[in-house]
Amino acid sequence: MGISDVIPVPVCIDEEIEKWTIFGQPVTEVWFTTTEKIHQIIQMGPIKNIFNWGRKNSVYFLMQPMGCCGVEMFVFGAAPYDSDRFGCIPRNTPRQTDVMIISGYLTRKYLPVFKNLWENMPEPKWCIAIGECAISGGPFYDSYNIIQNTGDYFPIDVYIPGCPPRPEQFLEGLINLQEKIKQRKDKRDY
Amino acid sequence: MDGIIDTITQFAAQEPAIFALIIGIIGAAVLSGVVNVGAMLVIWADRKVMSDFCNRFGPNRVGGRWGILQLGADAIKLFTKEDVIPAGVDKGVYVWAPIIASAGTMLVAAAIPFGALHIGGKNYPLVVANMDISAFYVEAALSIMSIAVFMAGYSSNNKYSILGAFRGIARMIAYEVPMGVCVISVAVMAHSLNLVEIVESQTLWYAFAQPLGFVIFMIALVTDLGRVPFDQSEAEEEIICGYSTEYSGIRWGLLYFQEYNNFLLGSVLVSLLFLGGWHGPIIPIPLLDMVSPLIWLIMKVIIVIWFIILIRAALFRMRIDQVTDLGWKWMLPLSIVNLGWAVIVGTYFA
Amino acid sequence: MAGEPMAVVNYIPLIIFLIMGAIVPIAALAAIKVIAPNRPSRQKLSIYEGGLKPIRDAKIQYSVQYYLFAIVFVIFDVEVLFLYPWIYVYANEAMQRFMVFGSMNIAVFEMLLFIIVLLVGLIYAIKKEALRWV
Amino acid sequence: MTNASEVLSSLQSAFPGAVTDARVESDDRLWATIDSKKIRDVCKYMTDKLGFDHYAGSAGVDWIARNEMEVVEIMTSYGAHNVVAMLKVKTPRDNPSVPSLVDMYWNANWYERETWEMFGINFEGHPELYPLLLSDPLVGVWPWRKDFKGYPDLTTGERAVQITTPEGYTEYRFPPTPAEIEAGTVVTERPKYPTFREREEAWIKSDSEMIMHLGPQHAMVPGPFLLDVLVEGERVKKAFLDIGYIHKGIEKIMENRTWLQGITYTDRMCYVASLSNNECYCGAVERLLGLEVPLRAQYIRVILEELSRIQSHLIGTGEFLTLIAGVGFAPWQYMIIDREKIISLIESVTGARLTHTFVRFGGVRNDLPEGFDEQCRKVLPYMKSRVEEFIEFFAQDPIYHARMENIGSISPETAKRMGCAGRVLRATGVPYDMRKEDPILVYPELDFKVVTGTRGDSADRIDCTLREILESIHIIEQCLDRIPSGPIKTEAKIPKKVPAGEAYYRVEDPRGEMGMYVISDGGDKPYRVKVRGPFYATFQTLTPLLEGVYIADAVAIAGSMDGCPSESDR
Repeated sequence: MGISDVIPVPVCIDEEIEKWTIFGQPVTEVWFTTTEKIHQIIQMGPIKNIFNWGRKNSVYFLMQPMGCCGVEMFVFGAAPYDSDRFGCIPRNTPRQTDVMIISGYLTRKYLPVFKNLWENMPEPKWCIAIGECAISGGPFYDSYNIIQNTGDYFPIDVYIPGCPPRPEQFLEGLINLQEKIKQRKDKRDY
Repeated sequence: MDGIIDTITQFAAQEPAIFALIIGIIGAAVLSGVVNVGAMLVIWADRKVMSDFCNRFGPNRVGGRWGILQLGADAIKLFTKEDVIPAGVDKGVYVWAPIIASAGTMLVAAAIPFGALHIGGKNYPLVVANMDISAFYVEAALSIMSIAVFMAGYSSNNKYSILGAFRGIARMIAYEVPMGVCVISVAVMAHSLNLVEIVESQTLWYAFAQPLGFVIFMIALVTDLGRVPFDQSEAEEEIICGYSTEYSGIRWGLLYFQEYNNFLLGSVLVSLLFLGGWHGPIIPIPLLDMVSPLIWLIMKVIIVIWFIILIRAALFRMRIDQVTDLGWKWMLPLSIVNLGWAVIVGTYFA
Repeated sequence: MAGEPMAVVNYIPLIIFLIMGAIVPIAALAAIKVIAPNRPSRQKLSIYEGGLKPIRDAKIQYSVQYYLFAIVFVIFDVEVLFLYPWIYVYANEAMQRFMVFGSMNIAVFEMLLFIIVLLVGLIYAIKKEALRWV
Repeated sequence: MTNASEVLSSLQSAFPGAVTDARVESDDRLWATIDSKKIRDVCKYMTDKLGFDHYAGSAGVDWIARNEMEVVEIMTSYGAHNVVAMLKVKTPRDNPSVPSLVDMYWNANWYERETWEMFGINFEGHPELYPLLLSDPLVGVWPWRKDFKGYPDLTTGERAVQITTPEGYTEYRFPPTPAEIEAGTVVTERPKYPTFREREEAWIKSDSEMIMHLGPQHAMVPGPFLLDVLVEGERVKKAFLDIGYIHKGIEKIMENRTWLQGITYTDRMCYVASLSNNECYCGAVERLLGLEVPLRAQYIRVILEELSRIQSHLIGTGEFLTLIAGVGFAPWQYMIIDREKIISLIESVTGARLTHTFVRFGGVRNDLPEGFDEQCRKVLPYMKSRVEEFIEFFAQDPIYHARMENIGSISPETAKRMGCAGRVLRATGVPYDMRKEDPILVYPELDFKVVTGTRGDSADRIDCTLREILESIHIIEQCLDRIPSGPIKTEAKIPKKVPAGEAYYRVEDPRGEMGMYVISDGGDKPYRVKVRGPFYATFQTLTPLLEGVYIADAVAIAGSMDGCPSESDR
């Protein structure tokens, strides 16, 4: 039931607690139904908006340049087109990021690495595909080494066309993602 | 006003135990609020002032004047982030690290006088546990964070974190000793280790009385906090995020938050020890005379924070062996020279 | 100046602060157990190292050099420890009667000796490359 | 100063039977076919006697019509003379094999490994013939051969099958393409070789050593590549480099595009310096077509290339600063702001920020807008003052000196032996600059000096970069004064089909010496385009440099080389 995740007690105490029963049902049962109930309350509305306002305004993207759009991603995070204004700063480890930006060519050798990074990210996570190469292989549609349909491997939320798109379009994509998080249209019911 | 003070002092004299308990509980509640909000303001200042140095706007689209609500957004996001504990991690130590970090900083907050109230010509220090060795205690408690850093790094079974943990320990122990010697040389001049008495005895600020000690203490403090010239333990480029690579969500938030807690308390400590605490040229500022010492202290703390953030925007990061060399081969002998200077000046002038 | 030794009662606030310091993170971690979504998967719990499978695990045997650092640190931290009580002793009026070399206080002289001996130790450690990070 | 005909005559006298159908294209281009048994002696003779000490690369060509394969070795020299000798070695097509030159030229290693994995030409005597750019399942299909059945492959994406390993990492298997199955050429016997991971693990000797991935996802260089460091404590004992994470197969794709479409692909090779890539490709094709570029177009090309050199140096140095100083470092942001000024200048002419496709065969696409001249004269002095400020800032910073001086320093001899060019070589003191060695466009008429360093360490590389920006500003000012009016494209009509022939054209790319070897068989598509990437050579010299340094220094050295993995992977 995860007591040892919160209070640093050895894991055996965790199993011990799971054997107890409260009001006749086992503790894990009670615990999961209550969290389920709380999740439904959260889904209803006002609390959900607050959560999404928080998630919307502090989106951290993974520092991962993969092509021409990667170099534009530097500029998007740096001085003139400042993504920090929207609370969006680059982080280096996927554990602390919210959005994964596919910023360039996705090749056969890089696909497993990319999938590992995507899986390592904690749950409320989104994906932006920037540039033609990320959306559909772009000018390399017939290359033997490029993955054309990134959409089948990663649930991409925002597509930013352009080769490479201007940093202003990066910001527009970011605002679209924020709108999407705000209206809870990302179909992953966070 | 005087009646209340007399009753309090009289009550404290009769039952010291209950008085200490009440002060402890009220202090814990107030201080955990004040210190945490202060640390959040320091995080916001770090991002905002940093982007000011870099000629760009900081977070300002989030809401509130100058992007104040950015921290609310960060906090909410971190709270609603999934809690991932990777496999192969030493779970007890992994979970214990943020708890020790925050407990350590709260212990420091207990003994630091956060300013004073000027009532009827006398300054009453705002401190919860007014120990007479509080300088020594605070300097020791500040280094609990290095234990938390090592626990976080070593337990998360990740090559980057292990390197970050070793580097964090090497960095902190290299500057523990010079920091201690600087505190002693301040205490030698003030003839006492109690922070309140140190502040009271600072007619001439110790930053001017012993400039070398002030410089060494600032460098040691910046190292203790892990700010840029000395942030090897989380050097983005070499070892990704150092000791907090495997931490995610609110667990990483706590570690990151305690680092800024230490930053705030460290800068308060510097302004108490070296910049004359709550003494200012015009003690009873005409309008708000009761709170004027507090305002002087807050101004000094803001200046120290601004300076440490400037360091982050302006200096390169040193290599870990240069940090340890600087610590052992330069800081330690110089701080002992400063101790000699404090002893000589202390006997003839103080 | 030195004041009477502090009553033990003054340590109660410290314990309360310690408990408060421990409660805040535990409350935060308990809160996310309820609020945050939870979809563990084997891939998510795998160790992150640049995206690839790490070569052998990270529990390596660290080198002896770190041990040298720890020992030197302990020596000099104990030296600092001896300095703390010395502060109250050296400035005491009672010490004025023991004057050595004209105006120097006997306590100051003894501490000078103590520090010089340790400085020699430090220089020895530096020269023998004990303090060179591996 | 020897020229091509002297070299040819001395070669023919020394090796009577070996040199066949030799051709002296111009004063500094020599084409010759060498008998495969004699190639090693010819190369040794040229290096010792004739001063060809720079092995600039080798290219594989598949002549399917003549049922033979060809390896073209490009031999040049560091300043002794500027003759480029293209020595061709022919082998039959069924099991092609060519003697390897790795023991004579250290930097031949990567070129030969790449030619092997792409064409299947076996190099006898090559110690470690392992794949470089391709992932393991692709080795053995020899993708760059003309009869490679799996191309054009529009189904790479659909065929991936995901496999989750027990530890929770995902891998992908790509079953063969339908074209390969019904053509019956599914490759069954694959060459056996230890994978990259096994080769590394063999190096771990004791328990206190570990191999750390400064992995594909790392904020070191703008593009993924795998730098594994064998680390004990904090010291790097050995470094392993694995590239190919963004290998797009541009050279194969360009064989499937018309000549004009090929220009867009040269932009995406090294996306930070796309104008000099365009220039290199269009220059080679102009040599094939025998076109003469009008003077005004030459001046426009030089101006824009120098502007793109400035912005490439700025982002190279700026990004390097984040490696040794943290992301919030102020000078890094100032460099990006200054770069934006330069990029808006280029954009006012070409319309794009990074991928310009502005150069055309025989001229440029459009003329300079009216206000360009005044805008340039306003921005350039500002840039000059800013760059001088940066140089002074780096010179006076003690931490910078402690972190950068004699870190990753290379002596001129090892630099020449390792075959690197560009700023890395110039930082060691060797004045080897394509604009002086192989002058193209209007560079002979402009006066500028080659910026060289003294110690060849990381501090010198960054110092050379910044001083080169000042040189480029000086060049642009001269061009702005001298630019004549007149046509910007040749009147001659550019034919769709380029006459048969081959050309090798060299350009000073911001990262080093870039060469394009273009072969045309008279069709409307290039028969073969070989790109001799500048950073490909410098990347190879990275691993020996990192032995015995701290991890922080390994990052600083890799950053100070200002790399572009997209151009080394192509």
